[in-house]
Amino acid sequence: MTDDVAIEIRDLDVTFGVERGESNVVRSVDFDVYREETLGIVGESGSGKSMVALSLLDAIPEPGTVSGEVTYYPETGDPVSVLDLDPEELRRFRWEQVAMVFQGAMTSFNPVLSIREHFRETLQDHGYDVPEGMERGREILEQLYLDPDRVLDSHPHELSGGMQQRTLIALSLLLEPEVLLLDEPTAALDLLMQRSIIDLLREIRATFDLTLVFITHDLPLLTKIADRMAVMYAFDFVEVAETDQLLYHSAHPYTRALLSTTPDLTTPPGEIRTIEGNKPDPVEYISGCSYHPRCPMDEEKCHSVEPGLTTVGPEHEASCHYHGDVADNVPIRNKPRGGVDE
Amino acid sequence: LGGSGSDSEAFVYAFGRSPTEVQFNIFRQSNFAHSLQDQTHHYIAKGDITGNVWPDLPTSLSTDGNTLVIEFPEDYSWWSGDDLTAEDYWTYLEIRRLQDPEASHIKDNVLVDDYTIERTFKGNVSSDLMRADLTDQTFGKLTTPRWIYKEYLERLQDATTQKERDGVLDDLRNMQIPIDQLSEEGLGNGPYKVVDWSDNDTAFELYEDHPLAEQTNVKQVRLVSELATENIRAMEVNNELDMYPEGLIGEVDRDDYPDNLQNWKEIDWFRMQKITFNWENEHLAKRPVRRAITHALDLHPMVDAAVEAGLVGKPPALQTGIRSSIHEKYLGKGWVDQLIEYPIEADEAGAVEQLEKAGYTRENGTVLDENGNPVEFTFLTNDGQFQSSTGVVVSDQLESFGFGMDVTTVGSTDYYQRLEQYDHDMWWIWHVAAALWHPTSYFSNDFYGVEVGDPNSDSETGVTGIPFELEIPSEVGAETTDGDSVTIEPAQLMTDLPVASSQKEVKEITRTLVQWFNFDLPNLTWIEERNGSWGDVKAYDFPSGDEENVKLDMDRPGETALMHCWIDRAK
Amino acid sequence: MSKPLLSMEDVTVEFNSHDGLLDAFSDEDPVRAVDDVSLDIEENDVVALIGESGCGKSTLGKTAIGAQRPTSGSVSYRGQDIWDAREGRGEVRVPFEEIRRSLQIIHQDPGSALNPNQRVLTSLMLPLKRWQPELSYEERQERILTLLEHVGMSPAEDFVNRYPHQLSGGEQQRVVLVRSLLVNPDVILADEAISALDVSLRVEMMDIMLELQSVFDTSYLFISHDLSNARYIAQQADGRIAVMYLGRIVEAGPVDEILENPQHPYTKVLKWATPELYEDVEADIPIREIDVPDPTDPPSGCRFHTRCPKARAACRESHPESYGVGPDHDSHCFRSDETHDYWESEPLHD
Amino acid sequence: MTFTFVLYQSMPGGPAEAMRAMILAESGQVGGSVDLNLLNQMVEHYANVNPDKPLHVQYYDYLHSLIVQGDMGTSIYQGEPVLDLILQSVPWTMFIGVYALALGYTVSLFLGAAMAYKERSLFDSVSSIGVIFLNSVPYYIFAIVLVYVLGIEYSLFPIDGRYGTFVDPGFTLEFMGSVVWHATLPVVSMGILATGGALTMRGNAIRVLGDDYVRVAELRGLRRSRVAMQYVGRNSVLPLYTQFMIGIAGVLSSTVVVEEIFAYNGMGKLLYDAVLLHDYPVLMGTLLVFTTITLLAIYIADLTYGYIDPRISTGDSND
Amino acid sequence: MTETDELDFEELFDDDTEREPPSRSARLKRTLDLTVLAPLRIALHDWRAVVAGTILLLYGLMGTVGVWLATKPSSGDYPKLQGPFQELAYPLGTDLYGRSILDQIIYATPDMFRMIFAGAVVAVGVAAVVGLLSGFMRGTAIDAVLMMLADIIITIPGLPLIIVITAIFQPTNPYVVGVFLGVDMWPGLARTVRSQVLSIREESYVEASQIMGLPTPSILRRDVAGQLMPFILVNASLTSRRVIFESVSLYFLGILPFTTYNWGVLMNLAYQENALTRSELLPWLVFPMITIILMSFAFVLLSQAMDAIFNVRLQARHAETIDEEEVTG
Ligand SMILES: Nc1ncnc2c1ncn2[C@@H]1O[C@H](COP(=O)(O)OP(=O)(O)OP(=O)(O)O)[C@@H](O)[C@H]1O
Ligand SMILES: Nc1ncnc2c1ncn2[C@@H]1O[C@H](COP(=O)(O)OP(=O)(O)OP(=O)(O)O)[C@@H](O)[C@H]1O
Ligand SMILES: [Mg+2]
Ligand SMILES: [Mg+2]
Repeated sequence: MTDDVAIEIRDLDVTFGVERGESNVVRSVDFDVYREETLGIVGESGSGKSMVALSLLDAIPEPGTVSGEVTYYPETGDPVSVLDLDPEELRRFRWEQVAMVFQGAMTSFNPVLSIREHFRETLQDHGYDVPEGMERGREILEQLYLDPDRVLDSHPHELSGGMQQRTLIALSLLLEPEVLLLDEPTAALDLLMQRSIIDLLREIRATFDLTLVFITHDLPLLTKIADRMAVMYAFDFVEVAETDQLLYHSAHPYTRALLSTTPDLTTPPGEIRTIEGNKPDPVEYISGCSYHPRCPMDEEKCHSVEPGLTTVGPEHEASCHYHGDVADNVPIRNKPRGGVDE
Repeated sequence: LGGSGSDSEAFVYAFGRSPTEVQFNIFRQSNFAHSLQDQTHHYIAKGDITGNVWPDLPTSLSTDGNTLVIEFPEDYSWWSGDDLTAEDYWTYLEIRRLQDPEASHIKDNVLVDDYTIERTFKGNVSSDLMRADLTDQTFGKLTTPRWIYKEYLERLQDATTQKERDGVLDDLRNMQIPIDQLSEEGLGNGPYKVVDWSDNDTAFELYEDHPLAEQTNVKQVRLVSELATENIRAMEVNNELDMYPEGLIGEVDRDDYPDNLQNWKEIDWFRMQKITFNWENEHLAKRPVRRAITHALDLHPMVDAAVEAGLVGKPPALQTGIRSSIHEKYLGKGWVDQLIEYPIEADEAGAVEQLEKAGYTRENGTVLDENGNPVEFTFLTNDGQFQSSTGVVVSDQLESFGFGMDVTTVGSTDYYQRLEQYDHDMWWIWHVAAALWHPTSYFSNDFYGVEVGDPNSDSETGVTGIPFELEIPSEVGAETTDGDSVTIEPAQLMTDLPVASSQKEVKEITRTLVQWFNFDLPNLTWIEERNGSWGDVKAYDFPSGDEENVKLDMDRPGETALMHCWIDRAK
Repeated sequence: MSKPLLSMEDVTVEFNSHDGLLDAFSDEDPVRAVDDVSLDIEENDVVALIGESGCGKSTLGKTAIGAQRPTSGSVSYRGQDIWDAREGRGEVRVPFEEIRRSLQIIHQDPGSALNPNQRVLTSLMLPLKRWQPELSYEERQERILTLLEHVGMSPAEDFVNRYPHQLSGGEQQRVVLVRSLLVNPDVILADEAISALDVSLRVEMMDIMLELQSVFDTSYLFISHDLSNARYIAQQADGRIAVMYLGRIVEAGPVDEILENPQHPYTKVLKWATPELYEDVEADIPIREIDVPDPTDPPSGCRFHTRCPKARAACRESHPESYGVGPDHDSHCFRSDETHDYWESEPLHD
Repeated sequence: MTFTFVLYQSMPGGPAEAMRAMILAESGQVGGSVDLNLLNQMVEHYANVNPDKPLHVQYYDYLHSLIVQGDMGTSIYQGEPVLDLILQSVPWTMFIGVYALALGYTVSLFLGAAMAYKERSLFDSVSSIGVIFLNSVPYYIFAIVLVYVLGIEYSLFPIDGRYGTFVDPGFTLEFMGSVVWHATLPVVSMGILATGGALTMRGNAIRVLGDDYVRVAELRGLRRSRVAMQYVGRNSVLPLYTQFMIGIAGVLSSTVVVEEIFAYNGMGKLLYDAVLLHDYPVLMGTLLVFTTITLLAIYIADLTYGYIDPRISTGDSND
Repeated sequence: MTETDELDFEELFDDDTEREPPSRSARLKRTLDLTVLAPLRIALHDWRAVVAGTILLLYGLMGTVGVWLATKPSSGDYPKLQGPFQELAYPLGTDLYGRSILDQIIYATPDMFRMIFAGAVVAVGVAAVVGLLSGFMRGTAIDAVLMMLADIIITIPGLPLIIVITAIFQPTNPYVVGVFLGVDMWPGLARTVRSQVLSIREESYVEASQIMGLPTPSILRRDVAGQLMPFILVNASLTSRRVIFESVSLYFLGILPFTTYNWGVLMNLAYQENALTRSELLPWLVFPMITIILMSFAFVLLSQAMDAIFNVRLQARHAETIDEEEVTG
C-alpha cells in the first residue's frame, strides 16, 4: 500500500442539536484514505459511518454541523479543503472529484425523470460534453451487465433493485471521479446480487483507477473487496488495518466480537457469540474507552483514559489500552484457516 | 364603470330587466319584460290618483252606453317609419277577444277608421270601468305592430273551434321578438328608440320623427337595467344616475345621496301593504282574535321598518281595505266617519278585552285559548326588502304581547309559490291588484286583494277559510251582529265589482265590502305608500305636473315624463 | 413416519395483478408466485426457506399458515385440510379455530407488525383474551410479563406500557415473537424475521427463537434470503433447508446435506454468494445472467436455465421433477439423474 | 343524470308556478302590480310545454333527443334552445373558473414551496397563519369584501357584468381589456378557494425535501435551480394534480354564488336562475354540462397523470 | 391444546410469581393519563390547538351560557342602527329594527352547532362507513357500487345539488340542513378513507391480527379505525368548516328558508338592505362575517393541530405514566 493520501481527515466532528441535547455523531476523527485503495468501513448501525462519508462531501444534512478539516489531494493540482469550498466550487467538486453511491438506490433517483435524463442533467450541470458523456455512460452500463438502451429509456421504478443499484454506480462514474464513496450499496439486495455487485466493483475499480470507500455492516462481504478495513464504534474508528491483518490479528475487543457474531456457513453454531449490551447513545459521552461498558476485559483505566488509535503493527492501528492482551481474552470464534496466530 | 361620465350626453336612469333577457311579444312576456316595454312603447290609458282614467297615447276615450270609442292621434309612427294607426291596437284587442270569444266580456271591437276603434261590452259596465279595462302595467301598452300580428289574427278569425284557436295561440306565444329585432325592424313607438344594448344597459336615441321629439333637448338616454345589476345603490350614491322613474329618496337615504338628487314628483301611490289572516286557523277564524291582533299591533314601527328599507308611506287611519285618497270618491265623507276605528298604536288593554270576548285569556304574558292552551301562529315572509322587516316587527310585537310566533322566511320566488299554498296562518303581501286607484284593484278576489275564493265552488268557504256567505251588522260601524244584520257574499261581490253597470253600483258594492272589511278584518292593512320619482334637478329640468297639458299624478311619473318628452337638460 | 404437523401438497398460488371490476376485461397474465410446491413441516421442526427476493417465499409461507388461499393444491394441519375446515366442507376433525391459533406469523418488519397506536400491553393482551378468555386481567398480565422477561426485556413492567416506536428494532421483534407465542402455536412462520435487525442482533434473536422452541415445542418455517442465517437456525434445531427459485422449490434437504452436498446449480450459486469471512476471493460470477427473469413471464422448462451455468438445451424443454439424492434430500435438476437426456443435449451459451 | 332528473322532477311547483312567482316577486321589487288573470293565461302556456307524460317516458324522450340529436330541449322561460344558452355562457364561466384556478394555484404553489424552503422561519409561520386565515374566509365573503373595498369605496374595479357597457364583443383590445377588467374581482374571490393548496404544497415540499433523491441530486452537484424545479417542485406538485383537477368541480360550484354576486352572466347564474324558475331543460342542461366538465377534468387528470407521473402507468390514480 | 403445552406454560409462569399486579386504580389512572390527559397536554403545547380550543370554547359558551345570558332579540329593544362599541347593552350595535347584533349572533350559535354536528356526523360517518366497507371489500360488487355512487356524487357539482335538494325539501330544522349539506361531502372523504384502509390493510399488524384470529370488529376498531382516527377527526373539523361555509352561503343566497337567526341570515338581510352602501348597516353585515370567519378559522386550526394531538409519539412523550428516558428506536 502506498502512502499517497487521497483524502485526509483531521479532527472531524459532526453534531446535531436534538431535544435531549447535543448529539455527537462523529467524534474527533483523524483518518486518511489512500489513493487507489479500497477502504472498507464497518460498524454497527448508527455508529456514524454515513456521517463520516457525507462529511467528505460537506453534505451533512440540516441541522447537523461539521467541523474539522477534510483535505482532498487530487492526482494533479493543489489540495482542496473541502469544508471551506464556496457553494459553487463545492457543487463542482461533488461528483467530479468525489462521487457517492447512496444507501438505497431505489430512493436515489428522481421518480419522475428517466434514467437518460439523470445522466444528461448530471453532464450538463457539470459542463461536460453531453454526447461524449452519454457514450461513456453507455459503456459503463454495459460493463455492469446492463443493456444501455433499455436502462436509459426506463424510469427508475421500471428497474429492479439490483439494476437500479448498478445504474446508480454507473451514474456515479459518469464524470470519472477519483474517489467513489459507497454507503451500503448492497444492503437492500439479495445475496446473489450483493455478491455480483462486489465482483463488478472489483473489475471497475481496476478500469477506472478508483479510490473506493466502501461502507457496510456486512463484514464477510467487505472482506471480499477491501484492501484495508476500518472499524467504527461509538462514532469513532477503533481499529484500522489491512484486511487480513484485521481478520486474523485484530487488536480490538469490539472488532473481535464483531467477527465472532457474524454467522457464516462453516462456523459451528456454538462458536457464534453475541455482543452483550446496548449500543452507545450519541448524546451521552462515555468517558474513557467508548467500548468499556460492553468490553469483557474492561479495567479501571478504561473508564477514565481514552485510548486513542495507536499503531499496533504495520499499517495496523487500534484504540485499546490492552491491545496486546486482546488475542487471549477475546477469542475469535473460529480458527482462521489461512492465517497463523502468533 | 359606465355612468354618466362615459357618455355624459346621455340621460341615465335605472329600471327593469336586462334587455337581452326580455323579448317584446306581449303575448309571450317573460322575464318581467314590461319593465323595458315601458321605455319603448306608449301606454293606452293610465289611471290617476283621483281614480280617473286618462288616455295616454289616444287622443280621447269616450263612452256611450256599452261602447268605448278610442281615437288615436294621426302624427305618430313606429320607429320603422310605418304609421301608427288604430289597427295596430285593434289587432291586439281582437286577438285578446278571440282567444275565447265566449268567455270574453267584450262583444266586439270595430275598426271604424284608421284612427278610431269602437269597443262594445257585452253587459252594462260603468264608463269608468270601461276605460279602466284598458289600463294595465303589463299589458296596457301599444306594442303590437299590425304587420307582425296580423297573421295570427287572421288565423284566429278563421278558426272555428276552441282547439284551433288554442293552436294559434300556442304559435303566437312561441313567437319571439328579441331586442335586436325590435331595434332593427323598428317595432317600438316611444320617443326614444333603442340603438344599442348590452347585458345590463340599453342605449336610446331620440326618435326625431316622434311628434313630441321637438319638445326636448335630451337626445340620448341610457337605461341601466336594475334587475341585472347589483350596484344600483352604489351608482345612486356615487351620483351616476340622473333619474329614478319610480321611487322616492326616502328619509333614510337622504344623507347618503348627493344633494343634486331630489324628489321632483311625489304622489299618493295606489299601493298598500297588508297582513293576511288565514281563517283556516281556528283562532284566526274568530273575529275577536283578529281584532285583538289589530289592537296589539303598533303600526308605526312596522311602517318605520319599511321606511328603513326604502319605502315611503304612513299607516292608514282606518281599516277600509281601500286607499284613503279614494274614500271620498267611492264612500263619501260622512259614511266613512261611522266606521269602526281601530287603534294605530298598540292598545294592550283593548286587545285583552277583545280576547276575552272570544273566551281567551292572557296570563303571565301568554295568550291562552278557552281550553287554556297557548295560542300560536305561523308566519310566512320572504327575505327581500321590507317584507322581512315587517315580518320581524309583526312577529316580535305579537310575541311580546303573548302569542306564540313561528316565522319562516324564504327566498322571494319561493315565497310567492309558498304563499299560494296557504299553509301558514299569517303572511304578508301587498294590497292592490292593478295600477289603478279604483276599488276593483283592492277588492280583487285574489291574494292581492281580499282573497276569499271561487264563489262558484262547492265548498262553503274559500281557500283562506273565509265563508262565501257571512253576516255583518246592518248598521255601519256596529261592532257586533247582535243588532240587525245582513247576509253578504263577499266573494260574489268582488266578482261583480269589475263589471258593475254603473258608477252607483260600484259605490254600493264598494261600501258593502268596505263595511265588511272594517267589521271582520279579513286582512290588516298597515301602510299606504307614497311614490314618485327623483332626479338630478341640477342637471335637468323636470316637470312639476302643474304645467299645461302635463299630467303627472299617475303611476311612474318619471317614465311618463320621459315618454312625453317633458324632461329637458338644464341650460 | 407419523403424519406431518403441516403438509402442503402440490400447492399453487396465483395472483392477478389487479382485481377490480374493470380488470375482468384486461388480459394481463397472472403471476404464479408459487408453482406446484409440496412441503411438510414436522412437530418441533425448523424448515428454512431461502431464495432470492420475489421468488415466492412469503407467499408459500403464508399459504402454509392458512393466511393465503392456494389457487390449487391442499394445505393440511394434522391431516385436516385448512380450507375445508375454514369453510366447513366435509368432515372437520380439527376445528378451524384451533388451526387458526396453531399457525402464527412473525413479520419481517417488526415496526409495522405492531399497531403503532397501541401500547405493547394492549397488543399482547388482545390475542390472549381471544384465546384464553377464562384468564383474569391479572393472570394475563402475569403471563405477558413473564414471557417478556424471558426474552430479555426487563423490567417488563416498564416495556409493556410503551408504544412500539419507543422500542428498538430488536425489542419490537421480541414483542412480536412473544405475541405469537402467547397463543401457544404449533408452527410459527418467521418471514425474514431477522433481516431488518442489526447484524449483531440477528444471532441473538435466533437464539431466543430456538430457546423458546424448546419450551413451547414450536416448529418454525424460517424464511430468509441469507443462507448463513438459515443455516444457523436450521442447523441448531436439526432442521432442513428448502431452496426456492421462481415459485418452485428446487432443492430441499437436511442442513448439512444442502451445504456439504448441494445438488442444484442454484443452490451452489447461493452458496457462492454467501461470503465467508475467512475465505479467499473466488474468481468469476458463476451465473450467466445477474438479473432474475420477470416472474410474470417465467422461463419455460427449468426456470433457472436462463442463468444456470450448467444449462443445456433440455433444460428449456421440461421442468425437472424431484430426484431423491440422499436421505430426505431432493433436488429438481436433471443433473441428479445420470440417465437423463440432459447429458446428451447442447450446453446453452450466450 | 338519472338522479338529477328525478330530483328536479320532485321539486314542488312546476315551471309555470315558478315563473309566475318570479314575475310577482319582481313586480313587488320594482313596484306595481300585475293583472293576475292575464298573467295566469300567459303562464299557463308554459305549463303545457311539458305535457303530463309519465316520468319514464319524459326521461326516455330527453335522453333520446340528447344523445341522438344532441338536443337539450328549449328553455321554458327564455324560449331559446338550451344548448345555445349554454354555449353562450360556458366560455365565460370557463374563463373565470380556469383563470381563478390557475391564478389561485400558481400563487399558492409558489407560496407553499417558498414556505417549505424556509421551514420554521418567520416567513413560514406568518404565511401559514395567513393561508389558514384565507382558508377560513368563505369565498363569497371575500367577494363581498372585494366589492366593498375595491368596487364601491375605491371604484377601482367594476363589480358587475362581463364587460363594459356597449363595448362591442370582438377581438378588439378594448373588449379584451374590458373582459379581463370585469373578471378580476370574481376571479380573485374564487381564487382563494385554491389557497388550501399552499399548505398541501408546503407539506409535500417539506416531505420531498427530505427525500433521498433530493439529497443525492445535491450530492451530484446539480444546479440549485434544477433541483428546485425538477426535483422538489415537480415531485411535490404531483400529488396536487388530481386535487387540482377535482378542484375544477369546486370552482364550478362556486360560480353559482360568485356569478350571482357579480351579476356575471355565466353558467352558474344560468343554473341558479333555472333552479329558481324550475326551468327543467336549462337545469338539466347546465347540470349536465357542469357534470361533464367535471368528469372531463377528472378523466383528463386520470389520463395525463400517467404522463406526468411515470410511476402510474394505468389510470387508477383515484385510489 | 395438548397436555404438554399446558405444562410448559405453567412451568414457565411458575418461575417467578411474586409479581404484584397493578391495582385497579393505578390502571384507571394510567388509562386516563394515556387517553385523555396526554392528548390534552399536547394540545396545550400546540398554539394552534390552544387558539382553536379557546375560540371554540368561546363559541360553545356563546351557544349555551350565552343564549341564556343574552336577551332574545326582539325588534324595538333598543334604538335602531346604533354603532358598535357604544352601549354595553348592545356592544356590537343594533340593526334596522333595534335588535342587538350581538344577541342575534349569540342566538344563531346553537343552531349553527346543530348544523355542524349533523353535517359532520353524516359526512364523516357515512364516509367512514362506506370507506371502511369498500376498503375491506375491495374488488367486490359492494365496493364497486359504493365507489360508483361516490364517483357520481363527486362529479355533480355540490352547491347546485344542494340548492336543488333544499329547494325540494325546504328544510328549516338545523339538523336536517346539516344532513343535506353532509350528503354532498361524504364521497370525496369516503374515497380517501377507502384508500387509507387499503394501505392500512397492507400493514403487517393487520395481517398479524387476522392470523391471530382476532375477531373482525376488533380488528376494524383497533387496527383500522385507530389509525384512521386522526384522519377522520381532521376531516370532521374541515367538514365543519364546509358546513359553515355552505349553510351560510345558502342562507345568504336566500335559498334556505329560515325560522330563527343564522349568521348567514343576518348577512343576507344586511346585504339586501344595501349594507355595502349604507355605512350605518355595515356592522350588521360585518360582525356576522367576522363570526363566521373566526369560527372556521378555529376549525381549520383545529384540523391542523389534530395531527399532533393524535400522534402517539407525542402522546407518549406527554404521558406521565410512561417514563421517557429509555426511549430508543
Ligand atoms: N438528522 C439527524 N438528526 C439527528 N441525529 C442524526 C441525524 N442523522 C443521523 N443521526 C444520528 O447520527 C448517528 C450516526 O448516523 P449514521 O447514519 O452515520 O449511522 P450509520 O453508521 O451510517 O448507520 P447505518 O448502518 O444504519 O446506516 C446515528 O446515531 C443517528 O441517529
Ligand atoms: N398480493 C399480491 N398480488 C399480486 N402479486 C403478488 C402479491 N403478493 C406477492 N405477489 C407476487 O408474487 C411473487 C412472489 O412474492 P413473495 O412476496 O412471495 O416473494 P418473496 O420471495 O417473499 O420475496 P421477498 O424476499 O422480496 O419478500 C412476486 O412476484 C410478487 O410480485
Ligand atoms: Mg448509514
Ligand atoms: Mg417476502
